Formats: sequence, structure tokens, C-alpha cells
Amino acid sequence: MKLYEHQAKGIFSKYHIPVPEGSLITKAGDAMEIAEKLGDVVIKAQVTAGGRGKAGGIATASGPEDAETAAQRILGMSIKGLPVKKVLIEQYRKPQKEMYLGITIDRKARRPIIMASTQGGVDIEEIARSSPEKITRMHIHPLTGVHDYQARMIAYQLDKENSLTIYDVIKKLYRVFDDHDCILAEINPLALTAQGIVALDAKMVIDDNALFRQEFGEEESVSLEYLAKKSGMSYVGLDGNIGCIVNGAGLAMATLDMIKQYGGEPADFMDVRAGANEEQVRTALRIVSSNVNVKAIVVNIFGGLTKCDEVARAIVDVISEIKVPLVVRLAGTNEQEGRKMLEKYGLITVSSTEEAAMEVVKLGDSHR
Amino acid sequence: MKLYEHQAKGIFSKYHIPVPEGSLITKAGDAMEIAEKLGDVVIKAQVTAGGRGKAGGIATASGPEDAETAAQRILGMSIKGLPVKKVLIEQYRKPQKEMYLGITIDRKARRPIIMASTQGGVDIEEIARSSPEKITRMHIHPLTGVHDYQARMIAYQLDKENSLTIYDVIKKLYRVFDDHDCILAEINPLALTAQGIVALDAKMVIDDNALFRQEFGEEESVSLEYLAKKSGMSYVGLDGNIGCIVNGAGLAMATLDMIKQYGGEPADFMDVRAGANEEQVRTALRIVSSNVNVKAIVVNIFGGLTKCDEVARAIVDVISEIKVPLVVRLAGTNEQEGRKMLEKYGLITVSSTEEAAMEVVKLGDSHR
Amino acid sequence: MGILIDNHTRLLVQGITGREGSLQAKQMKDFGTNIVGGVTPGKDGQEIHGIPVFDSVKEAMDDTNPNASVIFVPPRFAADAIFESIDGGIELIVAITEGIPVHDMMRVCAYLENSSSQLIGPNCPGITTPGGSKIGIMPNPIHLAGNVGLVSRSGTLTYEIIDLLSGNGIGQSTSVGIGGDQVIGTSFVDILELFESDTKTDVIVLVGEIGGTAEEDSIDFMKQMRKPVIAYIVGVSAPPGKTMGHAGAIVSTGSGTALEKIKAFERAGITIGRSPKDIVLKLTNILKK
Amino acid sequence: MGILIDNHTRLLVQGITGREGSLQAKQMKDFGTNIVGGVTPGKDGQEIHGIPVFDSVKEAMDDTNPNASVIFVPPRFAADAIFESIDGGIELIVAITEGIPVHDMMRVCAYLENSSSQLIGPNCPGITTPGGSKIGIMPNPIHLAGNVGLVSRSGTLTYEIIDLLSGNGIGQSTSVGIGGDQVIGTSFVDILELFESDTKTDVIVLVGEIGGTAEEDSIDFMKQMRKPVIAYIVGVSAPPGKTMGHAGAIVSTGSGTALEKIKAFERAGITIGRSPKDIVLKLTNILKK
Repeated sequence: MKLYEHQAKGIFSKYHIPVPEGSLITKAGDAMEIAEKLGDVVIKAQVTAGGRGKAGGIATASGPEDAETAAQRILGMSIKGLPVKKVLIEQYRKPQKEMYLGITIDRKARRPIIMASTQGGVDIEEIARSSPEKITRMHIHPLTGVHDYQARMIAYQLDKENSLTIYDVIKKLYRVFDDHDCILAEINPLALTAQGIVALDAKMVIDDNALFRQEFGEEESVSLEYLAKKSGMSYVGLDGNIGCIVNGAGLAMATLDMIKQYGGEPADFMDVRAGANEEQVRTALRIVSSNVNVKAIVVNIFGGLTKCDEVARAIVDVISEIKVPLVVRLAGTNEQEGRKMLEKYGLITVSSTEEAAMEVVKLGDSHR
Repeated sequence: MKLYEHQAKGIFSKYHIPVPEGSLITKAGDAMEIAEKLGDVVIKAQVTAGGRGKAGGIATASGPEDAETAAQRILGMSIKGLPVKKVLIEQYRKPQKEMYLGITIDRKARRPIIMASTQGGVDIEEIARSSPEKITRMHIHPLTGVHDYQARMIAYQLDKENSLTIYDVIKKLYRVFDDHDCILAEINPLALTAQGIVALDAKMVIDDNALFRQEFGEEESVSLEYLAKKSGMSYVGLDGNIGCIVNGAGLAMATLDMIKQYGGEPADFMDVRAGANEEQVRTALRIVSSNVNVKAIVVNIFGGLTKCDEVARAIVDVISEIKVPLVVRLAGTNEQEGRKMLEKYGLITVSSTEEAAMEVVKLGDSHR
Repeated sequence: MGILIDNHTRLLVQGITGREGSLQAKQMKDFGTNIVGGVTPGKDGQEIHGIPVFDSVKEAMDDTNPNASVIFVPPRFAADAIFESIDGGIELIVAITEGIPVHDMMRVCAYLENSSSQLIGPNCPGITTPGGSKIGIMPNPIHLAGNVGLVSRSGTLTYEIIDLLSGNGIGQSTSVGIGGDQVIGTSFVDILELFESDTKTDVIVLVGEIGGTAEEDSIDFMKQMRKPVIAYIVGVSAPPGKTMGHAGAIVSTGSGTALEKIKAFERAGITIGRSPKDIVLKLTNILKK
Repeated sequence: MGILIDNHTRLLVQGITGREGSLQAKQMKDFGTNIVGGVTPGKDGQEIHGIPVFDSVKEAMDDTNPNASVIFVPPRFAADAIFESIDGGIELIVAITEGIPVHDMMRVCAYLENSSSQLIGPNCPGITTPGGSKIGIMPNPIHLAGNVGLVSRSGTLTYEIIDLLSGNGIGQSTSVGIGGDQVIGTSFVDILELFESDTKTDVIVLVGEIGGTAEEDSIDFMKQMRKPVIAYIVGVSAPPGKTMGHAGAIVSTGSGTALEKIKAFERAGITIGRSPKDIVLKLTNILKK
């Protein structure tokens, strides 16, 4: 789960990582008063999608009226399909130097890794590709956390003169990362300004598996992704017209690959997980069929933990709500029971993933 | 550093380990009001010495007047030479079952160890000797802390019916132990009462080496031990008449052993540590000579980090304040310079520990 | 007899009284696995399908001396259950549980480094040696004994491929699902090494996914293997930057896409299966020789 | 050439710009130790007694390739300095610092278990091989090369005994102070093992103290040693229940007293020295044979 910038900065503040003074507003009219207090300000659209700067979601303003105009404009925008409902108004801090500081997980080393660069404020992945030597990487032992000497080494490399403050920011950012089950905790840019070191931006991505012990209040928005996550499933929206409900991510991807091989285009990807139950399958069907682009749905289940008869029962329950044709593939646990149940309702059942992909591509084409 | 019971219980409360309701008082007159509120009470002398129960430092009382009388008596006591200045008045909780729970350090395993027994409320060391099988021991990995399964296993063994609460107490006691650099964190007894599980007593011993990052306010009392500790040294009071100032605990113990071999009795033991400086030696001399039992003092220094000329200078500085005879042994770094300096003042210097022990025993005898 | 498990495997089922644990214990028993005990705190003394239940791994160790353990404990308690098995000295730990926080798994893996235990998973279907023993949740009927070693990051896709192999008369020595999470206990290379020295395995099928570099990391080892490997990588159609299903499948820009993985394999001269059917085709060719 | 250190020892001094660090670096250099670098954060580029100073162990490793390190860093920063050396891959770490919190040392020791480093100390005087190399703070003039191996938990008492041995013409192969704290990196047994297989060592003197069971724990090993050991235990006159000096010397009731240790040694047939003089006497007898 990605946090909004203002959420991440709120957490940073609690950990005493310096961030610019600012306020969150939902109405452009509130911008004036804040700008009056703060002087020159930056107005930033609060969306979790990347590239909001390029999309025009960030503006600087001097003077209250200027601020209101900018806030008005940004609150009217949509960025990557998401309407901007909130903006963050912050005191403008002129960066004399922009650095990068991020903590993420190195799968291969199976530990957290701190990445830092004196070349911040830009696309760090571009730097990682073009000049990897400009990024310092340091693994952290998950049972001890960041050692003092490690924080000091990174701080010295970023800016020896301001190393004490940066050392402090590194130690605190690691605590943020550790306390909040982060997959990513990032400051880009970490800026040196006339007022000292400050985190001008803040990004936190939380491990969805740890949400049971983390509390962030606000969700990204009530999206299909969110509805799926709430039911313990995983939904990804895509650009085509074939809805895909599969148990297990690997099998789901294999299904998508085959649909493409047969010339179809998936509209989405719903992984009901290996152990999906009846209720989850019902929810999955409702979510996928609520996607207006979907012209046909394939349900591909290889029962292990999941029982095929439960899946069939779920399909039968909601079949009347679904307005597009359905191809069902059932294999594994209680396969026969499940298929028999569906055949009574005249539903197409097939026995292999290939066949399912072929059938659903045909149906999708005929319903365009 | 040993904490008072009321200090340890204050920390327990902060960690939500259940303790009886109570108040700390210094005047017996305050006992009535508290007892009126709490009903039947226990009045406990606040001293860090062991065996206060046997010494009469604990009393139960029913009714306010009874409480005041008991408080009056205990506040007039001395336990192992320490006057009782404070008493803790707590609501009386009748224990249905008394258990033992303690966390300490196992030197050999180099990790914390949890010890638990259903036979609490008594001398646990006696049980450890006589029926070691009645004590469950479990090592804790210092980088992970106590695993849930470990806390559960111990809780099941103590009292399966109340295991949830006990599990919780174990997890919290470990946090107390870890957060406060404890050498010992102990609940004896951990009692089952009509109101549930409660820590009737509380003992915490803090690692003196960690006091730079721990804050407990109140010290045991302004003792010679405390004055030495404050100056980075270590003082132990003994029963004889020969004051001993030595750098290094091993050499100090060897010196004491030899004094005994020559028929003397050490009055104390002042370890000025391997790297003692001039100021520390001055303080050591003042502390040891302030012990009225001391009839002669031996200073035994093997200079390594410590420089003998610095030690000599310190002795010369305070010699006029010291009313008992002094034997000085100097060896190692700058030995010659040191000895020359002392000889000018007519002080006896010797060259071996044996000789020093022999000389000081003679002097102690002649000054009885 | 395949890898990792054999007739001497004495299995402990952690979380045996739960819905999945109980169901799968039955399935494993039916398959022929020697389950010596189960653990669910507070359920000591019960029996599930004739298997004695204990409060703790230690008690189960004392009574039944298992050398392997399978974890069906819910995500929030799963890491602790693994710690318990490690401390108990269990040699092989198979964690089926899906949804364990990745920070928990980093701690577990650091802890493993100084232990005598091997962890398979988490979020994996387990290990099956047809005709021998099974630890995990792969459906019983799909397996067929043979000489193909299978290692996969997926769950249900693994079943699909095993089913297809068996349906085409191609048997397996052992099938291993190493798990789809970001941080897992055993890597492709660890399993490939075992297959390479296993006398019952002649060919290996490796099933990979988008995300991470686990597939690429195994290339150097595969190049020096005597036995042929056929690799199948799913997610060719996955758009970059989207999380496809489980946490393991995040495509970082510039690495981790299926196409890049496939290209890297092809450069190293490793046979690629384009689809499950294609795997069967290529396997048949190799096995004919 | 004695144990642990030799002519190939390339020493790094952590905390070299401090009062003790600088003074002792000079002493070690005078003794003949090959000090290749020093570390004090923020002092990169300086020189102390001609020794280059670096900001971090890593930078010192890159430039000077040390294989041993000695820690003079103040107590509150010492554990981190040890972690830095472990992570740097330094083989031998000698921690002189007195007063490191015991919780820090428990973490360090757990961390050491999965590393390639050996830690001597903390709160120890270090290691001296007369005629060879010295790491630590033992006074230079007291040593004499010979065939007695010395291992001790004490600091200044160790100097006293070495001085007495040398004064009586009894030379040492290596003298090792393992440190007096409750939690230390290297035990008596570890050092006894090294002496047992060292060709330059013929007899061993072990100096113990009250507190803990480190002395008793080494008895089983001593019983099977080929080389004779003379043990000296101080603290016979210490009253039980009092902390005598450093944290290591707490007498727990029923164990840890000097008399109990001496009795246990005698039961095992190990020679006891009653005083430093007595050690010299008994050593002389053994060496005559």
C-alpha cells in the first residue's frame, strides 16, 4: 500500500525527521490563509501515482492569491485517472543541494538495503541504470537494524559538513521503515537548504501482508484494487476486455500469457489466492464484472486448498448478476462435483488453461 | 545498581504489568488516609538490602490505625545498617498461588535467561539448589528478544488456566529487562489472587555500565559505594581495619587474599580501575580514609594505563588529610619517578604486592 | 528417492487443528507421509486423524522425534512458529502460509543463517516425491513417479504443470515449490544443486515468474550443470510497474520482466518452454534421447 | 611464535586519536607490532605516530588490509566499533575498553556467532607474544620470551604475574587477558586449545577470579590436555554476595566462590598456585623436569 506524501510526512514529523511546514487542504479557498502565514509556498497534488510533477500536479506560488489560483487548478485535475481531492501546501525551501536517501528490501540478500546518492531530486532509477557508482548501497542486518557506523559512513558520503543531521535522519528513517513494515521508505530529495537539512518529498510503501498490525487511516481511494485487498485477494486493472479470475499468481500470469498468445487482451487480473473460499469467489466475480471494459470472463481454478465445488456454488449464486459470457475451467480437488453443478446451469466448462484461454478470447471477440 | 521495590513497581506499571495499588510515604502520619482508601494493607520498608522480611521490615495491617502504628515502627528501623526512610503501603492481595518469574544473564551462554517456577514466594536460590527440576530455564536470543512460543511455554508451565495473562507479563517483563539494561528483573512472588495475576514484589538490578543511558532519579543512598561509582571506581565495604586501594579487580582481590594470609583483615576494597587518573586516586584516598574502621591503608598500583608518577602526585596532594599510616606499592609505568616523589615525603614504598600486604598488616596491628 | 524428503522423513504439522492444517494432514497421510505429530498451543492431548497433538514443538520433539515440519499457522503467528521449529532443531521446515509480513521473513532468514535448519517457502505448495512422501498441499492425484525434477516459484501453476506432465506419462522424481514471496528460505540454486546430485533425477523443469532476479541468479549454476534444464517463465504479458498477485511479482523498472529473464536464459543456452504444452514437447524430446 | 598473533599480524587501532588509543599505539609500535592504520570518524587523513588515520574500518581495509583490530573506543560507542570490525571481516578483534554495557556485549556475541571474527575481551589487557607482537596495553618492559603460556581474566594482576615470572627468568610464549566482564568473546577453553597445539608453549598458567563458572567450565578440557596447567584463583577472602570490582566478579550463592573453584580444580588433579610466588615455585619445578 502506497501512502500519500502528507501521510508519510506526518510519520516523518513524529520521528523528528525535518519536513517543511505545511497544511493539507481540500478547498482552494483555504490556501490563502495558509500562504499568508508561510510566505512562498509549494502546492502539491496528493495522489499516490508517480509522475505527478510532469502531469502539472506541483506548483510554486508567491503570495496568497497566487496560491489560491494554483490550488484551484490542481484540485480540479485528474492524474492517471485519479481525481485530485487534496493538496499539500508547504513553505517553499530553496534547495542548495539535493540528495537521495531510500531504504528498501534486497530480495536476494534477504535484508533491508539503504541506498543514498548525492544526485537526488531526479529519477533515481535512471541514475541507477546510467551511473550506478553514484549510488551507495549498504545492507542492514534485520536483527540489529542500522549500525551507527553505517549511518555515519552514508552521512559522510552525502555531505560531511552536515553529517550529524544526516546521520540522525538515516537512523530515524530506518526506524520509520522498521516500525511501519515498509517495503520502501524514501526521501527524494533530501535537501540542504538555508534552514538546514529537510525532507522535501516523502514516499512510503507498506507491505500489504502487514496491514493487520499497521494503521494508516486513509486508503488510496475506494478502488477495485482496494475492494479486492479487503477480501484477501489481489486485483490489477489492465487495458483489454477479458476479465480473469484465477487462483494463484503464477497460474494467473500463465493464463494472461495464453490469452495474449491467442490474440486476446486481458482487462484485469484477479488473483483469488491459492486457498480461495466461496465468499471470495463471489466477491471476485462481482468486482471483475463491475469493470465496464470486461466483455467476457474466464475463471481458472486449479483446486488444491480451494475446492472446485465451492467455486461452482459461488458462480451459480451470482450468475444472474453477471451480464457477460463466462468460461470456467475447474481442475483438482472436487473437480467432478463442480463441473456437474455448472453444467446444470448451461455454463461452459473446459479442462485446461489453454482451452479456457482460447474459448474466452473467442467470446471476447464476438462481444466487442 | 539495585532499584527500590517502589521504583521497579513504577516501571512495571508503565509497562502494564499488574501490581497492587499503593503509595509511597515518608511520614507514618500519611498511612491512615491511604489505608482508609485501600482497606487491608501491606507496609513494606523500602531498602535495597535483601532479607527485609526476616528483619521485620514488612507488616500487614487491617484498619487505618493499625497501618499507622506499623508504618511508624518500620520507619524507625534500620535494616543491615541502612535507616528506613520510606515505606510502600499497598492493598493486601491474598495469594492463592505464588510463582517465581525472573530474567537474568547467563554468562556462559552469553544470553538472557528466563527462569520460572511454580514454587515462588520463597528463596529461589534455595529451590535452585535443592530441587533444580522445579525451575524452568529458557535462553533468549538477544537479537530477537523472547519469542512468543517461549513466553507461551513458560506461561503454560506456570498456570495453564491463567496463561494468557502470564504470557503477557513475561513479554512485558522482557521488555522491561531489555529497555532498562537489567542484570536482573524479577517478580517473586508472581501471585494468583482473587483479582487475577499480580506482581506482589519487584526487583530490578541495573548494569552500572549502562547508567549513562538510563535514568532512575533516586540512588540507593549517599554511600561510599555511590561516591566511588560516581567517580568511575568501585568500592566494597568489608569488616576489617585495613583500607585497600588497588587498580584492577583481580590485583585487588589478590591483595586482599595476601592480607588475609598474613593475618590481617581488609576494611574495604577500592578498585580505582586499570586506567585510574590523579583525580580518581585523590578521591579514592579520601573515601577510604573516611571509613572510621580503617587503621592503615595500602595503595597497590601496577601501572599500565595508570602512571605511577600521577598516583604519587595524588598521594602527596592529600597526604595531610589522612590520619592513618600508608603503605604504597608502585610498579610499571613511571615507577621510578613515582617512588622518588614519595620518598621525599618519607612515605614507605615497597616493590611487590606480598611485601605491601605484609607491611600494612603490621601497621594495622600496631594501630589497633 | 528424490530430494529433501524420503522414507525417513518424520513430519510434524504445526497448526494441525486449523481447517487447512487438519485437511492437509489427512491428505498427506493418505499420500503416505509419516506424520508423527501435530502442534497447536492449548490442544495438547487431542488427536487429529490419529495423530497426537502437542502444545509446543519441544514437547512434540521429546515424544515423537520429528525431523521435518510443515507450517499451516496463520500469517501473523507463522514467523514465531518457524522460530520455534528452528530452535527445536528441526532440519527441514516447509512454510505453506501465505501472507507473512516480509519484515518477519527477513528476521527469520537472518536467524536461519546460524542454525541447522533449512526453510522451504513461505507461500509455497511444498514438496512431493511421488511414490514416497509429500509435505505440503499439492493435490494428491496429479503426481506420477519418474525422473523429472520440478522446481517452481508458483503454487497452482505448479499443479497445472505437474498434472500436464503426468497426463502425458512424464513422471517426476520430486516437485518443489520454493514460494512466491519476496524473501524466501531456499533459492532455485539450492534446489538445482540437490537435483544435480540426485540419482533419480535426469531432467529438471524450472518454473519462474516476473519480479526479482531469482531466475537470473541461478543461471551461472545452471551453465555448469550436467543435467538439462527446461525453464518456463510466466508473466510475459504483465505490464511493468504492476504488482501481479503476490508480493514476489513486482516488476522493478529495468529488471525482473519475463522477457528479460527469458533472454538471459537463452543467452546462457538454457532451453525455454513457451507454454506448459511446449514444456511437455521439449521434455519428451530430451527424454527420448 | 605463540598464539593468536605473529609477524603477519597487521593491526588496526580503533579510537587511535583518543588519549589512550594514541598512547598505546605508540607503546605497541615500540614493542614491534605492525600497526597499519587507525580509525577515528572525522579524522581521516591525519597521522598519529606516522600511522594513517581513516574515517571508517572499510576505508582502512581498502587501503591497508589489516587482519586484526584493537578497540580503544569509549564504552558507549565500543559495541558499534566491534560491529564495524566484524562487518569489515577483521579476523581478530581485541576490545580493551572497560565499562561496555553487558546488553551491548550480548548482542555483539550473538552477532559474532555467524561471522569469521574472533573477539578477545572486552575489558581486557590484550595479547602479548614477547619478541614478536603485542595487541593491547600490557606494559612493554615486563615480558620475557619463553615457553609459558598465560591466560587470565584479570588486568593488572596479569602484569604482576608476568613481571614476577620474568623477574625469575621464566619467559612466556604468549600472555592473553580474556577480560573480566560477565559476557566476553573468548573463553578460557578457547585459549587453552590454542596453547595445547602451540609448539612454543610447554606449560600454561591460568589466572581465574571469583564469579561465574568460567574456570569450572574449562576443567573438562584441561583434564584431557597433554600440557600441564597451573591455576591461580583470586578472591579467596571475598565475602559472598558482594560485587568485587568489575561486573564479572559477582558471587552467586552456591557457586562462583574462589574456594569452590579451587576445590573443583583440585578434584580434577589440576595444580593450584596459592599466590604469585607459589606459581613461580611450582612452575620452576615443572620446567626443571
